[in-house]
Amino acid sequence: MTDNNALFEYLLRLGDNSLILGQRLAEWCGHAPILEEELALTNIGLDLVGQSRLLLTYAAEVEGAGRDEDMLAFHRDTQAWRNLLLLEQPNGDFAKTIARQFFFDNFQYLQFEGLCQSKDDRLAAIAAKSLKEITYHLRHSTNWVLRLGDGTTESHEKMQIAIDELWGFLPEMFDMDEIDTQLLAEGVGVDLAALKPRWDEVVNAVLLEATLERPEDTWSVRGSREGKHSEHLGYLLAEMQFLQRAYPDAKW
Amino acid sequence: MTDNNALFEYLLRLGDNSLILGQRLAEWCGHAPILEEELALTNIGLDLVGQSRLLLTYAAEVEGAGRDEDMLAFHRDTQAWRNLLLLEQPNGDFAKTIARQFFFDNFQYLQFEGLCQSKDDRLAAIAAKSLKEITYHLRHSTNWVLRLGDGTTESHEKMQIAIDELWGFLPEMFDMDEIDTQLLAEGVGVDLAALKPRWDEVVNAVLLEATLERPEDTWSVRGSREGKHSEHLGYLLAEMQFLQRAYPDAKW
Amino acid sequence: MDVVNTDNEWTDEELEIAFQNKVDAEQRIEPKDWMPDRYRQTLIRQMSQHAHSEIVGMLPEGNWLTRAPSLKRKAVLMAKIQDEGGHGLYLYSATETLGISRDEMYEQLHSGKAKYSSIFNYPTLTWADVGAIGWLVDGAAITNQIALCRCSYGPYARAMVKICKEESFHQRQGYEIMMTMAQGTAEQREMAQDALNRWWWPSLMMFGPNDTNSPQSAQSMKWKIKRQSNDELRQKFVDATVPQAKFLNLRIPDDDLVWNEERKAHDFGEIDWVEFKNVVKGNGLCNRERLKARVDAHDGGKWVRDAALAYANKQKLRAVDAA
Amino acid sequence: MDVVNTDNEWTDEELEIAFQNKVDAEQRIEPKDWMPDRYRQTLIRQMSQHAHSEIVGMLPEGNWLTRAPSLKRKAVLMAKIQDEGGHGLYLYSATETLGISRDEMYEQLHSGKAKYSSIFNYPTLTWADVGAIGWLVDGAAITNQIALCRCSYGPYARAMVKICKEESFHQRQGYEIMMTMAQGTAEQREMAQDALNRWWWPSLMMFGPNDTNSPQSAQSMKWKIKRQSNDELRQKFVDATVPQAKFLNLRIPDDDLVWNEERKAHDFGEIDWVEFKNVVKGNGLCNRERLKARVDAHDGGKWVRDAALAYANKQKLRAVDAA
Repeated sequence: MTDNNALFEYLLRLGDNSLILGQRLAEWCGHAPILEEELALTNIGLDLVGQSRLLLTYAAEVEGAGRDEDMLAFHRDTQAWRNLLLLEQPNGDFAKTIARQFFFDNFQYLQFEGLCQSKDDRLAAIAAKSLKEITYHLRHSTNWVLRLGDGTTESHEKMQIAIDELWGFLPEMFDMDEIDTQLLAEGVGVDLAALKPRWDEVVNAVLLEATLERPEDTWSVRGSREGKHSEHLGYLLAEMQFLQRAYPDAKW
Repeated sequence: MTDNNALFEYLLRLGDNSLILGQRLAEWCGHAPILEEELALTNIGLDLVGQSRLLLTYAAEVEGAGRDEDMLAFHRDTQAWRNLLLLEQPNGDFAKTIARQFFFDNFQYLQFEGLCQSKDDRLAAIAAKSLKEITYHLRHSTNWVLRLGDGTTESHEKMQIAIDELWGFLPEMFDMDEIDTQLLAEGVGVDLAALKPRWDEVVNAVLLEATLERPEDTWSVRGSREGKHSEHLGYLLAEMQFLQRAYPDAKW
Repeated sequence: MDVVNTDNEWTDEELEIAFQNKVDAEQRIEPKDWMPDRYRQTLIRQMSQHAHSEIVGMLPEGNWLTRAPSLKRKAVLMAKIQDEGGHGLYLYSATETLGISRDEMYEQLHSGKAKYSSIFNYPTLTWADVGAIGWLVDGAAITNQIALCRCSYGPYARAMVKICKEESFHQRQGYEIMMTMAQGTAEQREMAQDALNRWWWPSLMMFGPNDTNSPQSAQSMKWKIKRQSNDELRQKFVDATVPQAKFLNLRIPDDDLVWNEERKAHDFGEIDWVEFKNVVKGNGLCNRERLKARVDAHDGGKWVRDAALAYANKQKLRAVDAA
Repeated sequence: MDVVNTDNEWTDEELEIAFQNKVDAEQRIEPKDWMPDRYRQTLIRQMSQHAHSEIVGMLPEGNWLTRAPSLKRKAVLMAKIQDEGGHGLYLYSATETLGISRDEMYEQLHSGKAKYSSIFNYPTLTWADVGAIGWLVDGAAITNQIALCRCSYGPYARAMVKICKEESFHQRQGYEIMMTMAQGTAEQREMAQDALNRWWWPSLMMFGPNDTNSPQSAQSMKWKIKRQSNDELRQKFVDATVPQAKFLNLRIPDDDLVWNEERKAHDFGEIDWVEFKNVVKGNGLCNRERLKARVDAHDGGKWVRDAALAYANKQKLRAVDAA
């Protein structure tokens, strides 16, 4: 694999994470439990879609095959996607959406903090811009974990269930494969495995304050970096890509 | 409009009804409340998809534009569909699925009974073949309306809610537009408006026995024959058509 | 005035005269000012309906958010829908200055007592509908709202100023979607024309009944809640929109539409008020769904709001304990 | 026998000897016959697992039912899934002859006590997976089931005869999907190869542990529940499938796969049993989803079953009253 291929793949992972989670948040439109939260979720979704545009545009340029952000977003089938399994999981109830967001925000914050130091200037600039957004996302999801965890009995239960249901999707975030290792060696990428202790520290502290239990590590699933996804992604893509697929010659 | 156009349009309406309802029933796969019911719903769905194949194949031949059943099923966007609004409504709970089925089975039975007398031999043959299937569908949905309506308090409530929620979609079934009138005059089609009293009679009798209330006619929606659908159809099509849209050059 | 009020308290009649004088002098009425009860109720009805319309109006466009045809369009639409939510929030707050709570307003919406703009009872069937809503529906809304910027009630007028700016941005975006499609493939052009066909008349209906059939309008005009009549505003909208349609090379679905050189305005066909009433009454394709979406979001979100409240109360107690 | 049983009752030991003699004589054991408790429990475990596998196995294929790429494929897949449900029903009934109710079996499935074939914990990612499941998974199942047609327990053996016929029909359909795709566009060909890559090894795992690691097998063989060893059946499957893959011009993902002229059979690579155990243990992509789908369907359907029961009871009472 040439450097360009590795960098393309690396950018795809970052961009796909942002896009798929942004798409999931878009599904909340008009259905959030509070109007203020409607605005917050849309705002976060908008940030994520914005990140994905920067990352996928860059990825397409690196690839140099004439594709652009929309070709990458709307003309790849399930197995060509590189987003974390966590992010394609259905919204579920508000607790599950918050749990997914909280786990990812914490991860993405550390990841992008590291990427700010990337030797790849453009990636570093994207990371720096995004980090400001993520700082807000993280505050938002943390606040909700606290409110729901330490709110009512009902909200506590729902939050605990959400955390349990998503727990096994989390180890995948910290996996390092060849591409990660290569880009880390080149000073472009981040040591994901090394983020785990800091991630644990913050998550443990918040769960404790929220009176929630950290689940045991009884199961874990992985595969997204090889395009092995859960069955949910196919439906998400069928919906997201419909217009571009149905009218391939059109410009919008 | 030439005769061929009218007949094409007429066959499309019939075929689309069967296909869209069949597709909705397919969504139940693996999720039915009883294994026996899993088989029954799949069986009915299979009959409906089978009907749609006969009708859309015939429609495509009548049109003579080189399309076939799959071109019609997988390459038409929302507004080109002619299925009744009732049939594209989401499955909801089992009561709603049964209510939708019960209302349509009764209608389709009378409609296809009439079509058995069509001067169009091929349509008459399709109707005769389908009528046997519909007879079973009708018995099945009628039994469930009785069981749920006259079962427990909970099932009674759910069934009544389902009926109320769908009631305004029903008047559209009996509308006669120019094409219906023309094909009726030619002895090919059926007088839908004339089916209403018999439909009412059967439905009223079943609702009464099921201890369910016939709702007041307080609202009604229409538009499917002009391609004006509810927003649900777009999502159904995005899912159903994905593969054909994504890989237009492929044969499957 | 020749009535001597020894308690230094004004009678209602006196207050109302002073109120009307203030309105006539183009002075703004503010929340703490005295106002006639019917003025208050009229404003509550109109402003809460306006707020509800912003919120319900997120649904038809939201219907295409997950299916937007490019990432840029997705981002722009998301931002637009967010703006609408913001407008709703802003309008609810402005309405609360009249002494009604947001919860009461929600309850009125969910029970069907309060209305929202009936145009949102139509479905969005293609992506072009998102363009048409921006162009026509937001366009009609702006025409109304520009007039409302001079409304006698201060908080409403100020809300309108703020909202108008964003809305005109939305309208340009909608028009740009229409332009792209009108200049696109044959299928896109067809979608654009079809969207115009379906949204044109409902947009004209947004201005309300003809002046001759609008009995409440006179009072609203006198109170300067309304500054221009329904028909005046409608005419303004038609005159502004016809050349835009022409530029898109799309046909407005009205055989009677013609430029009247004498009036320096467009004549246009009769609105089908039977259809209008039919949809208001509940026979639009989406009446039940729009309301259900709102009710489900609200009822389904109760446990979340309860949790937030419980947590806030616990935090307060902890702060007290710590002090 | 030299034990005189004055009560004309046999001891357990005698019964077991008679039972084994019957089995050895290739006579079928029927529900009313005496059988050792462990024989009964082994059958219950195996047959209910088989039934559960039919039902859970509807889910990965059902995942593509609404997205089948042609109406014909949709109809064929629907019929196939219906067959599987029928097999499940048939197998549950056969298992009930051993004295366990369907509800008990469901409970065991839902609590995790009873297993289903671990292959269904893999996701179906493309339409080719539907073909691969038919070709490989059904193919492996048939290989197993043909042997089971001669199982010593009558109801199971008869169920297998019936099921085998339909399964081989399914297998041909699956193979035909693979053939269409292998001869299709570059993308389709890639999907077909990728599906083979993902389903090949899990299919081989369906035959269970290697004979050297299969302690229970000996007893099952003695009871003639099992008629051939895991490795024998696996070999049979490999030998049958390799030429089919060759015909499709697809590559089986095993570098060690080679024809052994001496054995007149294919040598093939080591199965990754760590991966197998990992998935069984709960780390397959779909373990939680498959079980949740079943539990949700069952729990969510309780009110329906309650209603059916209540109605049936009312009908009975009415019949009595009328009499």
